[in-house]
Amino acid sequence: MDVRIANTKGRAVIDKTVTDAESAVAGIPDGATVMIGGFGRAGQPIELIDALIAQGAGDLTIVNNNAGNGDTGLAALLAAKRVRRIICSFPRQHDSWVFDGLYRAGEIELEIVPQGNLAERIRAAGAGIGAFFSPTGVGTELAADKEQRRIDGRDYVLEYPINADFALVSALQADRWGNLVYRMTARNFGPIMASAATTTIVQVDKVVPLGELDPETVVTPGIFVDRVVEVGERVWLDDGAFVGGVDLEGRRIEPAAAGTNGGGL
Amino acid sequence: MDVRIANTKGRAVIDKTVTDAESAVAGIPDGATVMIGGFGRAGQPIELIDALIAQGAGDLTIVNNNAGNGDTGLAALLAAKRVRRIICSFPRQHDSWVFDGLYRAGEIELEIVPQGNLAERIRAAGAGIGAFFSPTGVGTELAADKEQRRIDGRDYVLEYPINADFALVSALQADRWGNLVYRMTARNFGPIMASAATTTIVQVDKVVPLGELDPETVVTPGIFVDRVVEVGERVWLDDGAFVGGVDLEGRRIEPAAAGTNGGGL
Amino acid sequence: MTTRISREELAQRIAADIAEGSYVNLGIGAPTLVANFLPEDQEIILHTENGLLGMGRAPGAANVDPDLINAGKQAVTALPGAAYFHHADSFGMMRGGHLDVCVLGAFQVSESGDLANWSTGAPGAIPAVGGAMDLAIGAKAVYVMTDLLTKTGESKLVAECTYPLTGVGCVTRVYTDHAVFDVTTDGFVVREAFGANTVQSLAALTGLELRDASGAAPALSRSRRDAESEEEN
Amino acid sequence: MTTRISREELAQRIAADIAEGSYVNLGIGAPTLVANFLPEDQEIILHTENGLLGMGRAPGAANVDPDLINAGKQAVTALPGAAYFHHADSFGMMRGGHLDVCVLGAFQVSESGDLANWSTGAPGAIPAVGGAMDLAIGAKAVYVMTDLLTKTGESKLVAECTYPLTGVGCVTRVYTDHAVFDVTTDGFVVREAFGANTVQSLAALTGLELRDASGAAPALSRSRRDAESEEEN
Repeated sequence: MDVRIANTKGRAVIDKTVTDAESAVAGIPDGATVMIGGFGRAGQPIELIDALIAQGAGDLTIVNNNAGNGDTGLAALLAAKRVRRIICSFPRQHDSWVFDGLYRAGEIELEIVPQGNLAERIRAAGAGIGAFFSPTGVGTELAADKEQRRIDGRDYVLEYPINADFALVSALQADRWGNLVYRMTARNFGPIMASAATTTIVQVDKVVPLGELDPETVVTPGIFVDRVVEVGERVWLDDGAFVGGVDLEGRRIEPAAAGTNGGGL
Repeated sequence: MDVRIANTKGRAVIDKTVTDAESAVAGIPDGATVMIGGFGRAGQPIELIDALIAQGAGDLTIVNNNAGNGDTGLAALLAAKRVRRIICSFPRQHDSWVFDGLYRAGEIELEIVPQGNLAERIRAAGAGIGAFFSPTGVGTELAADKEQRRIDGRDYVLEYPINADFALVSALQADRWGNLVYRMTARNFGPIMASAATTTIVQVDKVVPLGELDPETVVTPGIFVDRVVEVGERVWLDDGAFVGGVDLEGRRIEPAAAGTNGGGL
Repeated sequence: MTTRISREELAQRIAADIAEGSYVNLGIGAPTLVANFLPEDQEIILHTENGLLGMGRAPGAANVDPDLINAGKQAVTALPGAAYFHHADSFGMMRGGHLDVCVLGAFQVSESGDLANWSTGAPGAIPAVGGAMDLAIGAKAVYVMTDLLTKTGESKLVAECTYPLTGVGCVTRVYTDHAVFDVTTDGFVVREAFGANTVQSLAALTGLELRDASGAAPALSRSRRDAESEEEN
Repeated sequence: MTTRISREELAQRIAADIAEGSYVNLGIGAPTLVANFLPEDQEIILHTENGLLGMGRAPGAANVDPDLINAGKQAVTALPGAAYFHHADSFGMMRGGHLDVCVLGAFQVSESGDLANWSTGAPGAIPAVGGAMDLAIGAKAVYVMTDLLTKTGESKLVAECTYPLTGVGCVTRVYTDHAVFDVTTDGFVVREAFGANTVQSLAALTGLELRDASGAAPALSRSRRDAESEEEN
């Protein structure tokens, strides 16, 4: 258990919260395999990645669906030359120029995994499955070297779990036991990555008192979480309510630019 | 798609609700494989099972964690001699006398599966996994005839999916799209069984208007659900709030018998 | 009479084939257009593989929510009745055969239903597959939406794919700007020819042996006829 | 001086070895008693494999909730900070090695850590395994709680299990009414002998070669010594 025990009123309580992102990413060594949550920008743990860049660990293997967007977050980690290898499904995007440059220069290794196999391999690691037969990729070059088997008339390839030393995840709220809830499609890889890493580090908008999260709606039970840091509310939320006023990258836009077309929900 | 389209105000809408349990179980044929949710009595879809007994289908293969409790629900289905074979992890309980009698009389076939392998095999069926290597059961008689493999220094046995023609599930609430939420540990096998059956039939305490279930907290998305029937509130609830006054079997107890020790939460 | 319909008309044509009550995934790019033509008076539930069932239309600029996007990483909305889930659950839904229809783009589709849509195999290109391979094998019906011909006039319907495969024998039907083709055990069957197109003209364009939906004798392309004549010599 | 401690004392002894902050699964039957001795001034989180982390004590009779039970199908409560999940997630948690400790009963434990606790193999018995095999291989530390001897005086610690196995090489430590044993690559090591028990007396009771925790030369049981002498002849 990588868990801090705090003394509260003479009682030893589990308290996984840490005071800042720097403390949250402490101890990640050179050469570590690090899962980073997020699908594109949604759910990307920007503050933790920034702290990881500042912390200095290099020669990393990164597991993420993509390979960075723009110049921030994962892209900034790549730009800092800290990543030796990336395992992902979709590196090439309109704003993946950092990765593109490194790849063409031969400065980063790439393992492409179909998105669903990526997700299931991460889940398998968390759930103690030794390997599984997937129908995805059969007959394609991405399965060329893989064991294949026909089961009940359908062809499958054998896929192995992807474990990590660390996972960096972004969620909406946590309690001190590390129970997590997410927001909308920012949930994406968070729950499965949290289960697949030896040490799972989570940034949240807000840490709430134990008992405030409804046990029926906890998405990631605290057993999968080791450290939690509160990084403050996303700019498009105000006290948990959506207030908008940002573009897709989360940058504030002028009300004038947003126009009057309310649209939406 | 086994889905009813209703016309509401000139608009064709998806409406998976049916009026009664009899309609819900219509069309289950002799010889079908039927998953039945529940762990012991918790989450057992009693009203659907009663309707299945009345409907008359026989020669069934049942998938359930247990093999019936007392004389109601699954036990009653067994007592009616409708079940040829049962796949479960734990048939023998203090109140499994119906199964015990049939088994000793050689009137029912039994396949014992370790509980976690049972759950994972059901999930695999729902998730399109052809087979998976599990560490559970290695070296035991329950894995005696199974393919074994050492992966990364650990031994595993190969386990295959369990599909069903029908699943009978109990949940707390549904909307007309079939989205489900459960209550406490009555959730147990519901979500995975719903995903693993060709036709999934659900009983709920209450059908709520579309949009009333929070999309963040839906446990079973409606895509896995074909028919929903409202059976009314469990006797230990009043308008969704726990009021107690029952024993573990859900039978009303006299306040005097319950005593004054409030205990609990 | 024209021989091609527009991309919007094609999207509309595909939308007309999607039954009410269906669960549908629309791939990135042109297939996204299909959403614009789904009937307003019906309920068809859209899945996006990054974790949402019940996806609605794009929001206005003032209501863009960076936490609510589709697989193409565009802002979307969620309908009443929506549900969120994580990636393993989302792709389990797909791989487990729970979606009724998915609509995908293509570089090539072969007579046996092989799909190539993720890589041209060009040297130096950065590979990126995303959910394409999972979608290709996942839905009950896999519809392809594409122009029949490349910009340089080559048929995207082929005897065998030369581009790297996305999935083997997975395509159900191909909607092109010239015609709609079903993939059958006997190869492509012309389900519907648009405008002036005929089974014969389509055979000529594709260089493939094509059948019409009535089951009449196949139309051979000139090249195929020539090849077969040569073989007989 | 007595040679046996009570079941409650044994439960207390086990509870003392569970570190604060641990995630723990207590098996059905005697292991459930351990919960009564977990320190009130610490947080230890109990898992029950039917879908709950953060399980609390039994409710009073007026507050029994049939929807809230443990793996033994007894009424329980949920603590603030609890979480519910379905069976595949619950056993993934276990199989994936996320639990720190589980405590199980046993019919037999072998020198190499094999566990037999689900079936006596008696003819006519109805087999029932439940989560026993998953628990046996799932937790980081697997503690067994048992009497050292059967009612007829046979040792439950054995060279090799004769009852059907639950798991192979899975047991970390055995807590008995006579002593606590660690399972090591050299067989059982006496970690702690209760009351008048000694490594020698325990070797005699079990018929096994036992080491003490200091690493001193193994104590041989009389039968084992005799057997080895005979072999030397």
